[in-house]
Amino acid sequence: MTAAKSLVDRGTRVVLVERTESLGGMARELTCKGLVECRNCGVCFAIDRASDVLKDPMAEVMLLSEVSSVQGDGNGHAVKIKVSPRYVTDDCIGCGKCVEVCPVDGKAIHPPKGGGQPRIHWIDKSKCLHFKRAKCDKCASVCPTKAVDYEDRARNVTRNVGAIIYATGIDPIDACETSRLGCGTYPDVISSVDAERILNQNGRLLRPSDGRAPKKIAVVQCVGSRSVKVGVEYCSKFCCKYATKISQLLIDLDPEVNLDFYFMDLRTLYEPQDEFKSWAKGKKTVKLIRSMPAVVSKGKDGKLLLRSSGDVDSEIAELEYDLIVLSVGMRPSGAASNIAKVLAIGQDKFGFASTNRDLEGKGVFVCGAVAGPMDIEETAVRAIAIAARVEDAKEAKQ
Amino acid sequence: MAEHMPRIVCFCCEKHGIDAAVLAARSGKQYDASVRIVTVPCSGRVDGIHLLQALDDGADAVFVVGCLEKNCYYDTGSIEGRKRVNYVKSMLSEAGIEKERVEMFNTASTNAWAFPEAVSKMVEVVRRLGPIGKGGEQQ
Amino acid sequence: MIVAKRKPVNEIAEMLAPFKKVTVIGCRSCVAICLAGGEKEVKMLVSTLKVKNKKEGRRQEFQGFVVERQCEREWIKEVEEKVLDSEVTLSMACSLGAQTIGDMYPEHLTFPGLNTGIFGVPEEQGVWSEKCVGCGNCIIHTTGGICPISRCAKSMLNGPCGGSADRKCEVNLEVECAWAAIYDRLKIQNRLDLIEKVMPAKDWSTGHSGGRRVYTREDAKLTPHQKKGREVVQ
Amino acid sequence: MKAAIQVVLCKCCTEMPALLDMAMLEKIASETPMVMSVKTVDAICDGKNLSEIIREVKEREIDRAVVLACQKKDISPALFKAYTRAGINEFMIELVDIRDQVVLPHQDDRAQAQAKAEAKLEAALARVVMLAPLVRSVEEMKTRNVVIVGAGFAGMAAAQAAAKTGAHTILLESSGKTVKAPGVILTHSKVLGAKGYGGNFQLSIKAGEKVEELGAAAVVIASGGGWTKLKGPLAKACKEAVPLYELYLSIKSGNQIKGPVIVVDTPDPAGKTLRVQDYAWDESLETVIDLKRRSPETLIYVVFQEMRAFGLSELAYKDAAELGVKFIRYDKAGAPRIDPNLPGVLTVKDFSQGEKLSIKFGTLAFASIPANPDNMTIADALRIPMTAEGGIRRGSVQRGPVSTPRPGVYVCGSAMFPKPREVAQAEGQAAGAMAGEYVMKGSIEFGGSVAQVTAEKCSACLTCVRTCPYEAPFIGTASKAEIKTQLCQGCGMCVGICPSKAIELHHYTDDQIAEETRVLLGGDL
Amino acid sequence: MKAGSNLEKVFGSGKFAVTAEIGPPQSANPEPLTHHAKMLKGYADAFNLTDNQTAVVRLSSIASAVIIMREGIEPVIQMTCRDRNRIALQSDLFGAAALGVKNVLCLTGDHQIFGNEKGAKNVFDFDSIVELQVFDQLRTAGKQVGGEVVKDPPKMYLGCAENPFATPYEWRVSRLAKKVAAGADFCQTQAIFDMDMFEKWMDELRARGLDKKIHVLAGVIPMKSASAARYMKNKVPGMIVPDYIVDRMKNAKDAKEEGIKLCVEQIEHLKKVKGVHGVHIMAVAWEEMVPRIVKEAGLYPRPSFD
Repeated sequence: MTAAKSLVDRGTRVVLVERTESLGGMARELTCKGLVECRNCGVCFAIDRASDVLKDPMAEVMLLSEVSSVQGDGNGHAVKIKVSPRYVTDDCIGCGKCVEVCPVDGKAIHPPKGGGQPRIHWIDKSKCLHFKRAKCDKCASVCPTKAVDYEDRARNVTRNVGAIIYATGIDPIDACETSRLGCGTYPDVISSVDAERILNQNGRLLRPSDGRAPKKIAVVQCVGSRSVKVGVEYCSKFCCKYATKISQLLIDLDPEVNLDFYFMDLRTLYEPQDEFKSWAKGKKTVKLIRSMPAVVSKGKDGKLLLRSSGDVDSEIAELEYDLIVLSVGMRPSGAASNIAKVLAIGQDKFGFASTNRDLEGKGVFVCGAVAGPMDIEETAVRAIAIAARVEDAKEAKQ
Repeated sequence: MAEHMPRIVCFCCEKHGIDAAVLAARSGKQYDASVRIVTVPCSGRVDGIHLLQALDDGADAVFVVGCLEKNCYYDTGSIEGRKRVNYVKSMLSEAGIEKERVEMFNTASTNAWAFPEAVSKMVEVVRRLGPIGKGGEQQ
Repeated sequence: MIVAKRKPVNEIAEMLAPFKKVTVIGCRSCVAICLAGGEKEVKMLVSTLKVKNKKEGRRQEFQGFVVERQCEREWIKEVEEKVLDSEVTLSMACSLGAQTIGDMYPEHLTFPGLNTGIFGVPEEQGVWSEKCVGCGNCIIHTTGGICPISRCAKSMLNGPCGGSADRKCEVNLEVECAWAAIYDRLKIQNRLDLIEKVMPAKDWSTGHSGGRRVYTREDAKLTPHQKKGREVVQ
Repeated sequence: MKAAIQVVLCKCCTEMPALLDMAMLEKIASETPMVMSVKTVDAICDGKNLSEIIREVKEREIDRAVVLACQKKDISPALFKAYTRAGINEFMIELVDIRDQVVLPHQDDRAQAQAKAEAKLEAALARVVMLAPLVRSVEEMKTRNVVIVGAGFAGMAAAQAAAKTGAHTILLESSGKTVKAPGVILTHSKVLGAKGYGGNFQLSIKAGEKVEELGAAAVVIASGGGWTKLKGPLAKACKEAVPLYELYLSIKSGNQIKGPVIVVDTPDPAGKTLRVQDYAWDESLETVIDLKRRSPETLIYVVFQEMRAFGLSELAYKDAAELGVKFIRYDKAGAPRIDPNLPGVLTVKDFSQGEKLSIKFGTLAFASIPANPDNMTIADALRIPMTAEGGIRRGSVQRGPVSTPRPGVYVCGSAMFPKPREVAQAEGQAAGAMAGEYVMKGSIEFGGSVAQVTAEKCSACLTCVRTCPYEAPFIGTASKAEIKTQLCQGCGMCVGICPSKAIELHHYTDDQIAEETRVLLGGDL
Repeated sequence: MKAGSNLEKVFGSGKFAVTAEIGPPQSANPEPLTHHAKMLKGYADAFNLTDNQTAVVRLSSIASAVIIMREGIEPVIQMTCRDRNRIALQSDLFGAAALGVKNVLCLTGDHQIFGNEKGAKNVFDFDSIVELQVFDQLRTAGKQVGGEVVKDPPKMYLGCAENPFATPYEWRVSRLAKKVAAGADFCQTQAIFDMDMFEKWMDELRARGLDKKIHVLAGVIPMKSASAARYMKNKVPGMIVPDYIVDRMKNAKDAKEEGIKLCVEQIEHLKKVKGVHGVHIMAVAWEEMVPRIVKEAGLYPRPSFD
């Protein structure tokens, strides 16, 4: 996205192909971590880029789309793209009335994910009753702007491009994959991504089980990351940064909250390591515990028990919490896709994509966290750099 | 006496402030219609005089919305903005007027709930305090 | 420069309460620079008073403006009409300004809107510190260019008192002991020999103790023959 | 006051007519004095509607317009172009975001929405009358120079990237090292001072012995970390201690390293005296592994508070451990010390085991990267802010991840905060590219909605000078404040704080804001 | 009884009181004090000890008081606000009371510019009226100005001075009224030569019923010479000496005799003025004349109360 933006800024036409219904990638799910002071999470930067690109006439954005095939020779690629219907026109004002009335459980019509751009809803055909016998049209009938269009059809388009930037980004590790720490078993054990999503939506983090405001929260680092078991031996790099900032946000939102922060190493990315520590020291309600919790079990009156070995002397401690947030790492996404194969993009044992000089010479670039763990800011930086390289490649050809 | 219809003015910065308000709107968030937005290039442009004049012109409450501190498009604008608001607060409380009637909020462009929440906070304040000088006008 | 501070709004409001028509005059010199009585502060105060009146259902008419230097008659003269077109004038200048107006229009009420504080130096934006009390008999050539009369709580002349602990003044631990500062300064200037010099009693008659002071420059004064109109009578 | 106003209502978003009584709005508009034309169009962004609008402008000699539509970002630039072509200054168009400020957020409250919409319209009408045409000026850049300060990984990458955009790069390196990079390279050189602004800086630089002036359109700060400057108790106690970087180089050049080797995160573990930015673990691990591989028998200890092995260097952490590198964690309480009476021995309390260790060592290296002391001069010269740790502070992320608050000045790599080599490189490329593009625009645009001083009112109190983040105000020859328009970004901070109300921000004057507010609150037009 | 001083008793008894002034020496030598004390004993009800009068450094009034008390006569100590701040004034009041002093005269004090320490930094933390207030609070409520309450408050008979001849005249009575309100029990006036003007003042005083609230001691000064008369006429601010008096002194063959005569006449006159409860004789540097004046004015012997 940033790559696209800085390309169009230089007057290059760009085709942006996005698998999902909106732009923003992982960042859509993330919340701004600031209440008064900016905490440099960079989410706003990502989303703003998204809307910039959408508004830019030089950029053609294809949502719910996938590259079906690529034919490439030395000086260009013909890219076939399958654009699936969204069944909602641009008239959508995102009021969400349709979602309210949708009878399907789990809903068939959805708003864009988190802060995704554009703010237009979409219909999941596989679930929507309209396309089944029911011929339901509740959403269409409530829509104030008549934006629902069941006649929308899938299209196949082909674009000839000089270069392809492969930036399929990352997926969070499903915390329950490890089924450790009661994830999946207890509703009040959530992943950091869930926490971000909830906070992003309504600025409050409540207990999923009873919707009450938690008074005692545990934030647990490195769930997934740095563990051979999950096959994620590497450090996902940004989790510490975001988790610390989320913790700070939670305290800002409700200074009463007691928050325990479990970690192995404090890896606040490219920030003084002491910053968070001294912040925590300053807050009576915050405790930093250097320990990797082992088990979560059910406590009395809906509380959760978290067992861990205390940091210094490794005696076992069991503490009660209303809510437990598991700070999950990430995985490269779609590096294994056949497009990647077609483009001969290499990948390492974790699935991080990689290119090389002559591949870039052919106009194939890899960008963003799919190439290796990085936070939004670094992604942006690299994107700008990549964009510059793409430019050279272009000029080189002419 | 019929319930008082609040009158609230918001001085909103042209950057993240407005973006947040727009995002809120486009995420289907609804908020009290009593709030009227005056756009300023930066919350640092806001002058205490504006806030006080607004109260004098009939506003029951005034609030300023700017970028998050340290992420202000103009680098330090929203920090300045907050200082101005705080000074006005101090003057008001010296004068025996509820300082809650003036507030500063910061937000990022991606924060859909911040603006509506700010509005509801201010509306709540006005509902609690009522207009400035009940019956004061019809003297 | 002269540094002043606005009186609390309620105090001002009290002063003005009995009057229906009020003129608020600021000054564009010292008090503007020390953010106490410039055009901005005048407007802020007037608006605040209006809002207060609205709250309390009081009716008052305000006009607010600034003059270049309130301590000089000529500048006041220019706004004479506006001044007299009110029951009371609130001076948002140092008390010199307030008194000048008062002297010019003895029958007209002039109240102070500011508390005049110190001969201050702007240390940084928003911070002014006292560095002179106008004793009329400067000795800083002997104290490394730092004035102990204004900066020492006891105006001591012969070095720090026994209360000075790690360079701080016993009266206010935030404040650096003037004599600690003087010591350092003399050291860099290698004039430490001065700290041995016994300072004699200071002649305070040149200061306020000597009664109200009037400084004159005979060569600058106008002779009666040069004076015009009312000046002659004064 | 003479004015000929056109009011345009856009109903491209179907919800506006659905909720609001457009007729009523039209009525209000048309009944307002000086309103010459009221048009409701299907879509202002639509070409043919545009031509209609413009026709009216021409016919009725319109000189200003109120447009009720959506957010400026969403409106096609065509509209403004068209208006400008029709002779209406861009600053004479008052845009009202009815859609996002009234229609969308008040869907369920038709009456209130209508009232608010009307208030908005009236306020806009009140405001548009007070607007004044403003011009933007253009100034040619005198050079295409991108001056890059520092020829480290970041600096060289920046030079490469900038050069590729066609800019002319000048690389300033404080040391005498040989640098391979495009453009001019000046070793033993640094920035002393700077005049001017993004697009046309006049740098005074020290190259070798002589001081010279140097024109620069953009500056990239890549000063890196202060590798060589090590302070703090440990460094004091052990004169032979080296920064990690030097250890790294001497290993690479195959020198014998005297074991045992200890790598400590910082020379000031208690964190009292020195403001270390942070610790370059990626490098440290790489280095110790390299060393261990070369001479497996050397004992190596890594002494740290936080093992910040980011991303894939986590694997290096494991490898090192497997290769037998000893990792010892401490906390501030048990911070490592060297007793001056027995040099060559470091005592530290192992945090996890809780036992006190005394380790003999032959070589002591520090993984910390102190902030580069040169940053001070650079920041002073270019008047840009710094971090508490003494790095160069990046501006709002909104302006890009490698931009300083000052347009035309970019920063990358460890100048901000210690970065691993390749991150620094990427930042360098980004900064270089952005600087390059900026320079290749060839000119800077300024003016428009900027601040202006009314000299008679100014008390020359310097408040604006001190408050402005862009150094735009200065005390001019008349001993009154003046605004350097090229530097003014139009934020209006100086206006809001001026104690003498001597500064006005064009397009957002106090009167305009006050009037808009008054009418919004129901005051009559 | 507020302090139980002799002076207070005299006033209480309704008799016409007499006080005289003793100037402490400009040295550490107590001799002149004892000398005067012996000489004047029995000729006045109490003796004023000036407090560095006209800012000339003299032996302290409290010390002087103690010295003359040894001779068995009662002092009225003067306390000016020029040299002492509220801490010193209150502490000295404690001290004086502890030493047995029962009368104190509260004064603002002459400016140091008139004395022999022109370079001094003056204090003027209080003025005389504030001083009266504070001392009155102390003796009645035992309350210090700072709020502190003391267990054994000083019992003092509080006096003040007033000059009927200073401008603006309209203010003089109001000032006395203020002093009464502040707690003054007796008042010593500036030396009186212009009887008419004094009586005008007294009329106004009575009109306001102040004569019932405060004991006025009219001040008199025996003059040694015509030049002294002229000096007081012209040099001493706020003192009015009518010409006929100056002439009378000038034309007298024996000026000294004339001075005494004049003084006695004045006292005789003042005795008749309604509301005047006594005289205060200021025989500056001429103390030896006091007995004679008192005798000739028919005020001898002085009443005693034991």
